[in-house]
Amino acid sequence: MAEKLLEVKNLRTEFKRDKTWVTAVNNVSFSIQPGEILGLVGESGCGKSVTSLSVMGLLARNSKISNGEILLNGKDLLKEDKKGMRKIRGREVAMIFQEPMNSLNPCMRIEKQLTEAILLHNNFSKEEAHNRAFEVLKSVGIPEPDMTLKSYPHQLSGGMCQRVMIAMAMSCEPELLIADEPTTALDVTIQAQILELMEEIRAKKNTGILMITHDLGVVAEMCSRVVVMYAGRIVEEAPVHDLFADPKHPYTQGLIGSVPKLGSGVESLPSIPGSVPDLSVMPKGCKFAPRCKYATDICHLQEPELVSINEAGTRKCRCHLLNKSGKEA
Amino acid sequence: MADKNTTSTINLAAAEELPKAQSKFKEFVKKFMKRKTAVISLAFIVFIILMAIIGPYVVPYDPQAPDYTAMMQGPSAAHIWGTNEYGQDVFSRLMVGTRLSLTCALTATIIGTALGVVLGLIAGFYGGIIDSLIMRCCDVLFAFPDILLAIAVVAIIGQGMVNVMIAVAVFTVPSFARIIRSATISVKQAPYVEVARSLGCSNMRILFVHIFPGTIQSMIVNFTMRVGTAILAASSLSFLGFGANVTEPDWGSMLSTGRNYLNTAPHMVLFPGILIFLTVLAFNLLGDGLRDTLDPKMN
Amino acid sequence: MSEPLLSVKNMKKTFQANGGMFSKKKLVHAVNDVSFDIYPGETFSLVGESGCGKSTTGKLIDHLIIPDSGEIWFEGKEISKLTEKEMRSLRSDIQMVFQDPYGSLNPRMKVQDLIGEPLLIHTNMSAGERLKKVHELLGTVGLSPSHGERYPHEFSGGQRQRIGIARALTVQPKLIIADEPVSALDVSIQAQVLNLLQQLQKDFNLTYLFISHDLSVVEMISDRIGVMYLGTIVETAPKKELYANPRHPYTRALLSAVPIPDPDLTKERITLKGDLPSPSNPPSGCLFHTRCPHCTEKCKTQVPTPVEIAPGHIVKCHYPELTE
Amino acid sequence: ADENGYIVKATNEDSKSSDNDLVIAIEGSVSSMDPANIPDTNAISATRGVYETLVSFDDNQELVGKLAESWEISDDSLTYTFKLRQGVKFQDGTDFNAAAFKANYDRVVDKDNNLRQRRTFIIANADGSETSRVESIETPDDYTVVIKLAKAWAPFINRLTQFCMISPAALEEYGNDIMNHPCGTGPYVCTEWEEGDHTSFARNEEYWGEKPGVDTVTIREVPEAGARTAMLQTGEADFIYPTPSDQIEAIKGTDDVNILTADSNIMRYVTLNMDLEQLSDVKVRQAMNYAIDKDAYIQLMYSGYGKPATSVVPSIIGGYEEQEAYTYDVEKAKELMKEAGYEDGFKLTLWGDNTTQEIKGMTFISQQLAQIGIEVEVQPMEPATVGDKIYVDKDEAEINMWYVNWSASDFTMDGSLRSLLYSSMCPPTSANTAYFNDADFDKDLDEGLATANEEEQAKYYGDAQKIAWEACPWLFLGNDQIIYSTKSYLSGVYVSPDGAFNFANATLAQ
Amino acid sequence: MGRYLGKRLVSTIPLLLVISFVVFMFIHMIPGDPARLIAGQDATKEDVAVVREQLGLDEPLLVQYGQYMKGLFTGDLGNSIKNGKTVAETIAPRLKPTIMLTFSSMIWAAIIGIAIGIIAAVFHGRILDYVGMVIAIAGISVPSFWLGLELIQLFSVGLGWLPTSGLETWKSYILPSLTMGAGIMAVLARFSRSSMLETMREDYVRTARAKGLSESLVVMRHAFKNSLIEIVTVAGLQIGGLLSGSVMAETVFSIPGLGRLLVDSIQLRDYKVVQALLLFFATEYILINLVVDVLYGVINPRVRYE
Ligand SMILES: Nc1ncnc2c1ncn2[C@@H]1O[C@H](COP(=O)(O)OP(=O)(O)OP(=O)(O)O)[C@@H](O)[C@H]1O
Ligand SMILES: Nc1ncnc2c1ncn2[C@@H]1O[C@H](COP(=O)(O)OP(=O)(O)OP(=O)(O)O)[C@@H](O)[C@H]1O
Ligand SMILES: [Mg+2]
Ligand SMILES: [Mg+2]
Repeated sequence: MAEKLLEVKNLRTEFKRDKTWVTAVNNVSFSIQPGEILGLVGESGCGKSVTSLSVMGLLARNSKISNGEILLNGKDLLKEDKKGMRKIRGREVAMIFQEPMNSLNPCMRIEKQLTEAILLHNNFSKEEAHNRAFEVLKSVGIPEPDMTLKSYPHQLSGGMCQRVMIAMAMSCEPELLIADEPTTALDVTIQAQILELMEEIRAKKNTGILMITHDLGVVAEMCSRVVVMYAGRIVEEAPVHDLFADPKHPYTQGLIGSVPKLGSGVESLPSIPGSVPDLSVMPKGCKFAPRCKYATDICHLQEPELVSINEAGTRKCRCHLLNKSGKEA
Repeated sequence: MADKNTTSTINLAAAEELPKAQSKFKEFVKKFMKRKTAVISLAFIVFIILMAIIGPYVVPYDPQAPDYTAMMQGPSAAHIWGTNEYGQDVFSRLMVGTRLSLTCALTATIIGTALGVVLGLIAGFYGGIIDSLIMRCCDVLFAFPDILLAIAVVAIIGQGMVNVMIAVAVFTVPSFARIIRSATISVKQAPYVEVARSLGCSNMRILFVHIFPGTIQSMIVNFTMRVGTAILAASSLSFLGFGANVTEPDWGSMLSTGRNYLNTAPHMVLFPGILIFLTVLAFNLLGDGLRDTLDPKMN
Repeated sequence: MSEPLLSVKNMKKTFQANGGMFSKKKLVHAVNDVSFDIYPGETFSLVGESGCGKSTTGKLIDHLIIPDSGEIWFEGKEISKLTEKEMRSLRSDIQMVFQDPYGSLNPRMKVQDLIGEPLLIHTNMSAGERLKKVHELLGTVGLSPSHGERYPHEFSGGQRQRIGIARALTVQPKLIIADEPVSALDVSIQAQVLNLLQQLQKDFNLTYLFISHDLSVVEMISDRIGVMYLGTIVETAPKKELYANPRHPYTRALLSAVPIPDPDLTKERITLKGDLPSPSNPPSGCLFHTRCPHCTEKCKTQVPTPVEIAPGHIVKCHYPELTE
Repeated sequence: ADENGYIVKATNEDSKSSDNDLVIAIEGSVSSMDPANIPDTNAISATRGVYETLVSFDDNQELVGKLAESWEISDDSLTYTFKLRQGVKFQDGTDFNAAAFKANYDRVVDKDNNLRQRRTFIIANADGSETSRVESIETPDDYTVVIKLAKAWAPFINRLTQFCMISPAALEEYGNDIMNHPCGTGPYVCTEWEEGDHTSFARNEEYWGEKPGVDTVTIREVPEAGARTAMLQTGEADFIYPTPSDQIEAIKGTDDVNILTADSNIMRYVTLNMDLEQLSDVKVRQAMNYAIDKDAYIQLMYSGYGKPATSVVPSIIGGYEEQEAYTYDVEKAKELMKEAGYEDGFKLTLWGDNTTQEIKGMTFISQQLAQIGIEVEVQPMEPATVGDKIYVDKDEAEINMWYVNWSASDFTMDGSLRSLLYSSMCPPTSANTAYFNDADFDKDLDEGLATANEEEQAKYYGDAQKIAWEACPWLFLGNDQIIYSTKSYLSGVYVSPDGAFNFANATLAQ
Repeated sequence: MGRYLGKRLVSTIPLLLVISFVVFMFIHMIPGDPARLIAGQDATKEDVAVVREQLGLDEPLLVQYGQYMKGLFTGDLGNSIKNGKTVAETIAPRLKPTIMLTFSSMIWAAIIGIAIGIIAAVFHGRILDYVGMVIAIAGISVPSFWLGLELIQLFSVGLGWLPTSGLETWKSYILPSLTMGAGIMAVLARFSRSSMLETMREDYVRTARAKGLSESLVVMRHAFKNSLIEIVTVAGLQIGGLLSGSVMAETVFSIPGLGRLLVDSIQLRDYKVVQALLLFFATEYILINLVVDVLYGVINPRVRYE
């Protein structure tokens, strides 16, 4: 295995709500190698975005990272001061967001928004920055970069905006790209284009990508490894083939089961009953226990650990049932 | 391990624990209580309203009784906020004046609000020509500086409390119409209004059951702020000589009369000024607090 | 086959879109010559990408907006030109479930009032009878009567969508227009709601017009499917036929673009060039020609007419025989 | 105030002005610079910088010649002969002479010119026709003017103190736009007139008389009393007028400021509608007069700078005679009320202007009358509105009481009383809002008017005053004093009893 | 753009016509007889009748309106009844002080108000936020004449730094503009704060941060520019209110401006002047709103382009 590009260790992020701190991300650890696409999946509110924002240092003011390390090329980002973080953001780690239309400043021409970061992180003249902007736009498959540079975001379609966002993220050639649901707001045909583009970039620049999504289809197509989150915790981690072929955690099983598969011809779907618990009223034991059809007493009482379940250590799972019997549920 | 529950694919959520059922009002109160400034403001306003009700029965002096032996005395043990040019007790007058000032401001704002809300709702809901008509009328009213509008109203119908009230109400209308209109338009676009139409609700039902409650928030918030404006407007009118100025005390006229004694008896301006300031402040802070409490984004 | 419950014929709708401050207003051709039939008891789905006019079609049928031209026949009656008043009595037959479970419930009303509202409008039931019915319905959609006392914000998305469905069911409609009822929901919840919809269809013999952009969801729930592109239906076919033998290049591209949650399955993907053209400035000829991999000169100039290439399989393409 | 009128005398008498420019801050505005079209006393004051009259009042209210060196009135009070001062030039260099007088007269009486002063010479009749008071004006030589009246009219000479001489050449050139190009014979040249802000003058170096000591004069319009006071304190103004008595305390601290008073011709009173049933009884009206503490009134309203009324006219009016005071006596008042059968009192409304000061006065009246059971509702109104309500036909009259004041700018008894108490002057004709109707009183006024003989006049007018005083058509309140303040280094500026200020002889100590 | 402006300007004409009619009727409905006011208390009925005729007030109202409109189109606004000056002559010298005052107070209020708003938003929930908002709300809560008088006491009489009245130097503008602007400053501060808070939550602000921009650049370049769109609209609405503020400031600081002229003219029932002034204010209001709309379009590309 190559050395790790990003390593998140025991990350714990909390929010202040009504004067009490609630934990949105708890004891999350994972790593990404250069050129790897790691999928982070889970239902809405499970802490995917908070994890990524923790890495970027862009958390809201009512939050704190109370534990853990975030190592980027071995450097702990949590120890960086504001200025240091600003140098890293955009230059070493870049991020693209779910809503491409809202993520671009509506009052600023694309050119300005693009060159802003380029000028900030490089010693470029305006001319050079413009050329660079032109180049990156071209590289993300925008047919008429000149026109686009002069446009305002609202004059572009969602797909175009997302390309611009990607161009912006790639403009300083970061080593790590965090994509927080980059295609959720887009149509399938456009999604296909964008996913293709990201794969291309990864292949060409050997960029590590953290791909956050709740679409298992996207994960299956893009990622090499997957981390499944539930209620702020990682419940399972596995190489993508293993995960889909043989999900271990009951939640992962439920998740995969409840997605309708094109061409499968099924008339009805198995589903997970109930819904994700609220952060402030978390169940005591295993967070999934109330929805789990296999839950036993211990599940309701004690939270299981995330443990390796295969020799190579590539698979991890957080479930009592597995721990006890040593085999799958 | 065996499945415990494999029978039904429709899995009923009935058993699921929801957070404790809470009436919206209780929740609102709970949230509101967290805003200290707003709570203090509310307490102050309640105190002022209380004074308006019981003031005349509890104040130390008859606010109307002149005492020519004690004219324009500074604050003392006998007269804690001093006396005015007739030797009347400033404190008593201010407390009793609460009634007139507050009634005036509140009534004016209520009338203005009621009219403005109805106009705003109609304009926003029906749109088109009705909207244009109402909004152009409001523009005409807007185009006249409000104090001048008030002067004109007072000039037409004469001077006195009621007329000041009408005057202030008149210039409350257009701003409310505008605010409620835009609130109506935004609520009108809410999917649940479309749902209501699809369910077959009549226009009236949609307007009053579905849209109107959605505008109440901006109504309440603006109401509290406008009350402050109304208090100030009434005192400004006094200053220009168009006030409620009758023998009964009210804050505005006390303040504007007091200005003539700024040098010799500053307390005559200071205390009404501070009281007006605090009351307007309280209403504005209350408005702010309400807005923040009612704004889902702020939580 | 029996008489269609709903029949839409050549329906058209344009909107005035606001132009810029200093420029002219524009016309948006949201729905452009759409025709289809829905038979009792079936689920007819409309799929297509964002902005292609699916919701507009639904709203036109629900008489929330009035078509510029074309006809809408419901149970043998032309309803597109009815006034709002005349339509009101028909509203108990056609109900709608909306995409946004958050926005479509009035946040200031209790759940029981929300669900009971159609009863209040369409029936003369007493308050007690209404409440009874509401409790019954809450049970039907998997909620408990005690939930009726609460406000929408106390519910999760899936539960809210159930409330919306319960409300649509109150007056025992014949047709339910479900406009993307699950797209705002998480996958695990989405499955719950889809299952519920299917169960209800069986139990109450409902007819659905199901609107979605998700081909895999549509596949699961529908009997027949119409694929929309830029305001028109480019292909209509029974479900199996459509997925097995898609004839329109757009349908094929759409199908191939859907990511499959199976890393072992590698499939040939047809990536379309470019974006959806603006409906305010639709292309000439075949609307799809700007993105079509098989575009010819004819496509650029001539509007294709729908052809029925198999029973119930209608394609709007000059070259329906072409395969990849 | 001491006998010289000082309320506060500057302790620092040697202070010096830093410049030779006089700044006067006044309350109202100089709303006109056309002396024939004057709406108020400020305009009178300002125009007197530029213009002069044939005769004028000196600071002791004695008539003295100005542009007339001498004059004679015939025994029948019909012919007035003026000898004009020679060698006087208008500011445009043209001569002042009898022709100039005639030209000014012709201008004023010309209906098309639409001038306020026209009423001095022309009487409008009920049928729409007009009568001229002047029968003829003759100019036997360049410096003699002979005016013949159609009918004897005692106030005529007094009225001439308002009739300013404008250069006929300038009138020829500018017509009624003369207000923007003032040109008279006075000690100053008007350099700028910006109504609502300031009016500026420079010394007229060609002035025929003693030239003013200051280089320029600026009259600033500062409506807020506090601001005026502040200007005086900071030295931005050298003279402020009026100084509300409330401000005296504030100014006292400044060591180089004099605060002065002068008697005024202002009569403060409340008219009582004698047609009203409750007020028709003289006992009630007297009771009301007894119920008011006039000293407290003066104290409250004018900080003591005034006098309780001692007649229906201020003492400064020609022919004034002191009457027996209605000394404050609540018991007596109650007694009278009882006699009149109004032991339990009644309700009345009191109208008045809506200024702070007027409201204060009205409030006072209502407080006082409450003592004898009369409940008075104070109704302040805009002056224009009051006018509308007052000037209505007799049977529509709603007036009960009106808090008002009056000053006869010509200082004559007739000017003071006729329009207010003469029986035919009831609204809407004029301002007899008490609806006072006494034939003897009317007769006295008429006789007094018909003679220019002072002794005879004194007899008639004394009688008239007595009648009115005893009948109590008004609540007689008081005569306030004019208060103004100056820097101690300023001399020669004073306010005359009619409220006009005079700065012709201003000097600033350097 | 030109077309848009043209259209907007043309569409204001009917509005102004309506306003002129409303104003005319309104003014003449107010009780009070200018002829009586001019003639004086002691004038006889006949004297008053003469004055009334001279003023043309004896004609039926509609005839008077006709004459007024005729005059309006020929540029003759009539004469003031006070001293016979033409209305234009009466108003002209008053324009500058009011406009200067309006602008100076608008400018300081905008700069300070927006600055406070931004600071408060940036330091949301911290002490600076509270301080800023207390200043702002205080600004709305103080009666402006009171503020003016207290300012005079402090800065003119007490400290002797600034003149009490008049408009000779730039110094004399300070106190009146402070008085006039306080309310607007407050409104703008509060509004920019809430608007900034809103934009700061927007996704594109997060994007800007993700680029590594410094906080000040994020705030000024990204958040503020977008907030400005709304702020401009609110600021435009405030100008209408400024004129009533000007009445107060003009009275307290003895400034010969339009506000005071209007109050005086109403009191004197100087119809022609009042009509002209109200029409002027209405036009000004409409034009300012037009400018605001155009500005809005210029700042907001979403409105400018399709
Ligand atoms: N600023 C914040 N203040 C309080 N709680 C927050 C804040 N941001 C996020 N949270 C909470 O943290 C939890 C995780 O949120 P997060 O945004 O990471 O979810 P997610 O997995 O990205 O969901 P989605 O798929 O909807 O984007 C949620 O319960 C959310 O309510
Ligand atoms: N009221 C309206 N005014 C103007 N244009 C409209 C209006 N409603 C819809 N449109 C336009 O009509 C087109 C079709 O809209 P519609 O909502 O039917 O699309 P849709 O297929 O439902 O898309 P989505 O999947 O995003 O819901 C879009 O371009 C939209 O912008
Ligand atoms: Mg997220
Ligand atoms: Mg839709």
